[in-house]
Amino acid sequence: MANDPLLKVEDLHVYYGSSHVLHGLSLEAGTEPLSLVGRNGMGKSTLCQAIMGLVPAARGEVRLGGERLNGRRAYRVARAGVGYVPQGRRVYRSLSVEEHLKLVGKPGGEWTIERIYDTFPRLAERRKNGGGALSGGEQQMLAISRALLLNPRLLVMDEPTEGLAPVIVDHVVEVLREIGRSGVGLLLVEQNLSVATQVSDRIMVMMNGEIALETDAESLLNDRALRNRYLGVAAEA
Amino acid sequence: MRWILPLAVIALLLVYPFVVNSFWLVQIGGRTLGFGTIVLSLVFLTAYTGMLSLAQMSVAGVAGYATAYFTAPTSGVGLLLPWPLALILALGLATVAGLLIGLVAVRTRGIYTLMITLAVAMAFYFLTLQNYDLFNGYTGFNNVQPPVILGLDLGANLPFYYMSVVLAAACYFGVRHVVRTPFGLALQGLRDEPDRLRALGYNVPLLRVLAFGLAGFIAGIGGILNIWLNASISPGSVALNPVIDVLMAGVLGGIGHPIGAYIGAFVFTVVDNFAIDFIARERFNTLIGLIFLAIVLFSPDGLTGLVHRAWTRGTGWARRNDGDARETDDIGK
Amino acid sequence: QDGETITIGGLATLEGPFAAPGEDGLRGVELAIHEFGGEIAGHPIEFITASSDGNPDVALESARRLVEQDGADIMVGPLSGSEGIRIAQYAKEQPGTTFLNGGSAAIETTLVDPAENFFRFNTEGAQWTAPLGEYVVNERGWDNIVIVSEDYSFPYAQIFGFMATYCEAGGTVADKYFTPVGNNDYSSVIAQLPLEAGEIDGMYVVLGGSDAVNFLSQYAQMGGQLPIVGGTNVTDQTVLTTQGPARELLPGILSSGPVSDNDDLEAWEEFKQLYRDYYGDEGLPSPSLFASNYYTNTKAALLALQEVEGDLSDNHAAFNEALANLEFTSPTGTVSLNENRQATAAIYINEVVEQEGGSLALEPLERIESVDQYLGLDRETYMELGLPSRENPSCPS
Amino acid sequence: MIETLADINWRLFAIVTLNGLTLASLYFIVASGFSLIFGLMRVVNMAHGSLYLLGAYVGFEVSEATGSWILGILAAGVVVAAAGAALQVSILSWMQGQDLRQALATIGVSIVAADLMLAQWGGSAYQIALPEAVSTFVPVPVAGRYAMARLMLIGFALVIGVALWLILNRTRIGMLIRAGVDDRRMLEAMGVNVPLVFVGVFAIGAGLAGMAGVIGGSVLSVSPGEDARYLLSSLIVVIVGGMGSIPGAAIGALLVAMAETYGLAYTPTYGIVYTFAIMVAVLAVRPQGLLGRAA
Amino acid sequence: MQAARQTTEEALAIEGLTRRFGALVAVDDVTLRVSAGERRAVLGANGAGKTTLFNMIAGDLPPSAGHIRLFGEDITELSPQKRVLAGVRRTYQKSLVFGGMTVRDNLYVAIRGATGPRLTIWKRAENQPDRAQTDALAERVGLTDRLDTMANELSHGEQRQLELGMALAHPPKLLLLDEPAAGLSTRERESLVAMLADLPRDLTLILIEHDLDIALKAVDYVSVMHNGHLLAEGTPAEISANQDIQDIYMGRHGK
Ligand SMILES: Nc1ncnc2c1ncn2[C@@H]1O[C@H](COP(=O)(O)OP(=O)(O)OP(=O)(O)O)[C@@H](O)[C@H]1O
Ligand SMILES: Nc1ncnc2c1ncn2[C@@H]1O[C@H](COP(=O)(O)OP(=O)(O)OP(=O)(O)O)[C@@H](O)[C@H]1O
Ligand SMILES: [Mg+2]
Ligand SMILES: [Mg+2]
Repeated sequence: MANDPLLKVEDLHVYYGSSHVLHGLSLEAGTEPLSLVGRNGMGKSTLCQAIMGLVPAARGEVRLGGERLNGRRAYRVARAGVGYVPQGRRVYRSLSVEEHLKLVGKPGGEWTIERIYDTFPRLAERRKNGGGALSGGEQQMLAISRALLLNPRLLVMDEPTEGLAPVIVDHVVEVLREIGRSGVGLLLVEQNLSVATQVSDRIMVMMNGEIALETDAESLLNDRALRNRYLGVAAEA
Repeated sequence: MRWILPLAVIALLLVYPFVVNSFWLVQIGGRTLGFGTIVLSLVFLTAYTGMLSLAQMSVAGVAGYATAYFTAPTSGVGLLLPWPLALILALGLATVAGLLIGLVAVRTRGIYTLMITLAVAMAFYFLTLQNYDLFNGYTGFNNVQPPVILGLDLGANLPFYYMSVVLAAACYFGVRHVVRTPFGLALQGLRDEPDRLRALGYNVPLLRVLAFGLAGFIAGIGGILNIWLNASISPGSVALNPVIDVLMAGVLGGIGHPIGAYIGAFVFTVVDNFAIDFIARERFNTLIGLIFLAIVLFSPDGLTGLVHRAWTRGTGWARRNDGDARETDDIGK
Repeated sequence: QDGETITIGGLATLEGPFAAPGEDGLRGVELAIHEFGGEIAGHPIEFITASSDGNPDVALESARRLVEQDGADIMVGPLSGSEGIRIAQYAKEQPGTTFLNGGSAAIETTLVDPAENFFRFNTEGAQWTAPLGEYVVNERGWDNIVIVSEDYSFPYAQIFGFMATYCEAGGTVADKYFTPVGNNDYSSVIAQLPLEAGEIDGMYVVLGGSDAVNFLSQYAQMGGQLPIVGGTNVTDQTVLTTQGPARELLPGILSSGPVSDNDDLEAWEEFKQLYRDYYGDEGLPSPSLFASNYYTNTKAALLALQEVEGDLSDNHAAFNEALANLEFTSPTGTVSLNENRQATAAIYINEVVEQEGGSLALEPLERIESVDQYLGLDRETYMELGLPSRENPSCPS
Repeated sequence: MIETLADINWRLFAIVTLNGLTLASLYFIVASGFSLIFGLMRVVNMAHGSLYLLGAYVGFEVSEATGSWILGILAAGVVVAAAGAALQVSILSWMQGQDLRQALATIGVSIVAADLMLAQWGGSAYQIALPEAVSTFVPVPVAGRYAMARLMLIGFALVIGVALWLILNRTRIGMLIRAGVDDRRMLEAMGVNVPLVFVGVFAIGAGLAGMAGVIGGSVLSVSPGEDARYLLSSLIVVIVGGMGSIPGAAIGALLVAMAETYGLAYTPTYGIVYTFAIMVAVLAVRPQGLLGRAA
Repeated sequence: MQAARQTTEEALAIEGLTRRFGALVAVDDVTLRVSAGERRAVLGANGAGKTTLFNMIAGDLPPSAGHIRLFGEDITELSPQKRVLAGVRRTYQKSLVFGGMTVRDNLYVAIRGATGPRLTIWKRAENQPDRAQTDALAERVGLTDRLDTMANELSHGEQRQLELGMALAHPPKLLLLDEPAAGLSTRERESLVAMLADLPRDLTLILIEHDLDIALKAVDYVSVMHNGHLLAEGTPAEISANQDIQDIYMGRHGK
């Protein structure tokens, strides 16, 4: 078991009704961060949700450190050590910031509520605000914090910097790099290439429900043709 | 191919009177059409505006009471008017009742609308029960007969049936038409995202109230058919049971499509009448409840959904997680 | 057995709070058919049933089902007042079927524009209470009472009958309290009632089922001790079979009605025996008013059928004729019909007593023979009284 | 003469007010369970009345058999909580988040339940014997004296209300529940066993209904048909007070019960219509109920 | 400088606009003028009050104090619907689309809302003369091949595109875009920039955007908010050069 990769996705197929969204996707990730990029509607969020057990997989497998995850309910996936930042924030509107953090926070872990407040001072200022009474960016910080407080083995983040001000983005990048160094796995879905490349060296490009390209940050940044091909050109309908 | 089914339905409706006895003609057929039209008003509201009104039976009751009040005064209560005027008044009052309920419910959504309209329905019930000047209290009105036009007695079985078919069809196609007009599309926008609709320049409360008014008009037609079928109306006609019956029929048939209203009304009427034959005479309500429960459990979109899925897929109806139910359904267990 | 089958359709309330009386009513029908061996003059009798929930629309639907779908020749039912009015109206649409009342006791059914083929061999709500008014004045010496009643037509009729003789005998009514149907907390009404006899001699309570239980126990809880007489429903089986402390409040209550559990009339003893033999533990300890009424009506039909040897030709002409002229001994004595095809029969003044074994029963105090539809008045005088309502009648002090 | 008249009126007013308060307490106890389930799980439990009725019958049987009212109410609470949990697990959990479908399913359940209870307990009225200790009167100013049993109701309501409020607003369970309502699946994704939490909530709400049944069956009585009555009163109380708010349910219960009792005392004919009129008036101004949070 | 710009017609004039949430002052006495045809960005850290400002301009939230004038007319008290008809159109930071309808119907409802008799009941949508406009609109936001998809089956980014399309349904006078690029992929961002450049010149645009590549390129002038205040105004170049703003907002990016 010791040699099993942290996250292993194999031949994953997901359907919404009759539309086939993930076409036998496979990937592996260890403790070094992995970024996933790709155009709108290519299936990135679907992959994240499938890992979390929030959409059912028709075929294929998701394993965490050798343990099979799919077929489990989401809370058991989370308890197995996966932290999830969903796209669109999904904070609880009737819980205050403080309650959000208390809800998931447990004493003794790497991430504590104090550390969250240090990392995002804005949240400390708004600790009594309800989740619905936060600005978009504040919600995003809260969604990230909520996942961090679980002290997971693997973090699945779906566009965590959407709606964040550039300074905060810089800050989040710092945090993510640190997480990467601390041995926690990271699967980062990003539209912001600069964030993706700063956080991880390994980058995968998703296209039409499959991994179309695996490359490193350097080549993606420097190879304009490559970028255009995978991220800029309209895919055939 | 697309035309086969509608043609078959029309043919069936036309020959139906000649193959069944008077009970199936009037009490099953006539009731399906009249009651189904009331259910249609509910389905229209729910499917296209996202507002679930339990007060549709009460609105139908307003039309029924008005018809009785103006065509069949009883023990000093009522005012005899020529029937065309009486009917116009009845439909007008039903529409107004719909609009008023819309006003009360205008700021609520979904399940909240359900509860509020249920309470409105009960208020109306108690009003009819306690008021003797307009509703003749507990006794209500008896002997409310349809008019005789040019020697044609609309109360006789056959004319009554065909009249019901024509009115029900008019309501059904009316709804199908309206939901594809700009007004109908706006209603659907209202169902999905009222804030966005407002930001596009629509008057959201007005739309809601208008939708209720239109539903009230439809329910009014159903209510008039219903009172002519029973020839009487009393608080019992607008009590909790009939109010819930409308919802049950809607759900049985499928609350997502107008045709579900009539399918539901038909199945509901048949089950209601014949359940007693399938089980000891004391426990038939258990059977009705279980059938209903089974439909809710296994087919969220009612019989229409069941048939539709069988039709399009040819495979099992137990396949879940598809179509619209996906978003809210519990996935992955 | 060569004759054509004759179908009897039984219509009663088999759902909701009145399911128990409804079931007992149908037992009455079954019992009568059983008594005749299930056939009349070679015609086997078939018995079919349908249910309503006390709502006239539903009663009509079920009646149509029995008549038009199942081909009932004879209908017995329904149970409650406004259903009865509706069914009598429906009878006019179905001249080929003969309708007998079940338990329903609304005045209008046989008074206002009665149907030719609708027969009621049981007495109605006003008849049931007419002797009681006189009784409390003469035997109890009351002359000033208050009335607590539910607010709908059946209680109106019961007050109507009661007051017809009560006021005549010199009594006055200080106040009437009507409580809406569906109310169960009577404390606000009770707060306005005297707790002990004084200026007010007693209270006439016209509530049914659990409402009666609620009222009586809440009145007792508040310390009320005014003597109580009840409408017929205050002492019907649903109340007498109440479980719990409220039972203790019932013995001693006076009421009146068409039956009395402990009547020693031979016909009643026989009926009780028949009922117990046939149903054993399945039935109630003693047949209810509804069993008795349904039984009486069914028995009338069967007797008339016997008379015409099952001849139902010509829209039941002979049969209906025989029914109209029928006079026979019902469990409560002789019954005959008047020109409205409404029964004239005996009424009992009853008192609730506790039996050995703890069950409650109605003990007859007095039996009043031949109470007719017009409550002993002549037709004109009676008709002048008008139909009962909240205000009608009134006899202020 | 005039003096005594004035006296009578004040006494009446005091008694009616007390009656209103005690009825409000009963309504509150029933509605708090409903509000809990609705407000927090978005399940409109149309079978709430059936749970009330079941509780009353169970309470009757147990207290009759053991002679102990306390045992009766405890048994009712436990049995009905179990029934509620079973309902959640076997039916509602399959359609979590689909509020309409759940409402419909519970309507189906209530129809079946009403029929089965009718088969078991028949149509007669049942009354549960209160302990001797409370079957007394206590002197009350102006009103004269008042039944202890009814005053006890107020105490019950207070205890239950405060306990619920504390649980919801001061404990982690309350937080879990509220979060689960906002976004159940995201709560699950945070590692919370949401189905279990929901079963627990449903059991508590149902248990409250069951105990309310015993209380209602002692102070008033129970018989078939009460299920619909208490379902309706719960609906109105919760609509008026605001969904999911315990103080809201208290205020709603007060308003509704007061309207009903004053209405019955002073204008009997339309008293019952007033409760609905209040509701409509409240909703016209505050659609989310008096203390409800905007939808 | 202010004076020079005031020669053109004033599209939007905000005076002392304030919004409190309890003790928190989310927008604090903001005074702002935008002339007709201008492209303006509103920048600021998370929670600075930008969305709240939009909410007040569009009428979704009543101000606690202050006035809003649109082309000289005071619209502070106007209902949101009336403001739409007066030419104000917005997108939401969180997409609000009609999930149960096709993309085409979504766009059509938007078109109707902007121009037409909104509640026609006699003729079906398919037979309405303005139905064809949906195609062009879909083309502009890159949803041409999604026209018959249900909106709730779109991915997050596609919903953002639809959100934009609905706001553009009929060339508004004042367009408020709240983070239009959020959730868009690189390519969609490029088309967004192109689309913004193509907007009719007489349209006034106010843009909230955290993607500075877009924000600073697409506008003439920038207002920066901080903790509810208006902190600074200037051309993109001036703002980029401002050290304070780099520190509190732009971070590494500004350098
Ligand atoms: N609920 C749904 N029902 C049907 N189809 C869906 C649903 N959700 C997503 N899809 C479709 O699945 C495909 C992949 O969607 P997904 O959300 O995974 O994309 P994505 O890569 O995350 O895009 P984005 O960058 O825009 O967030 C899209 O074509 C989308 O239209
Ligand atoms: N309903 C509310 N109740 C209380 N506080 C609120 C409410 N809405 C917003 N706020 C607060 O007001 C401040 C301004 O919010 P606003 O949404 O305008 O920020 P923003 O500038 O749009 O931020 P972002 O870039 O993160 O979207 C935030 O700090 C937020 O917490
Ligand atoms: Mg995505
Ligand atoms: Mg914002």
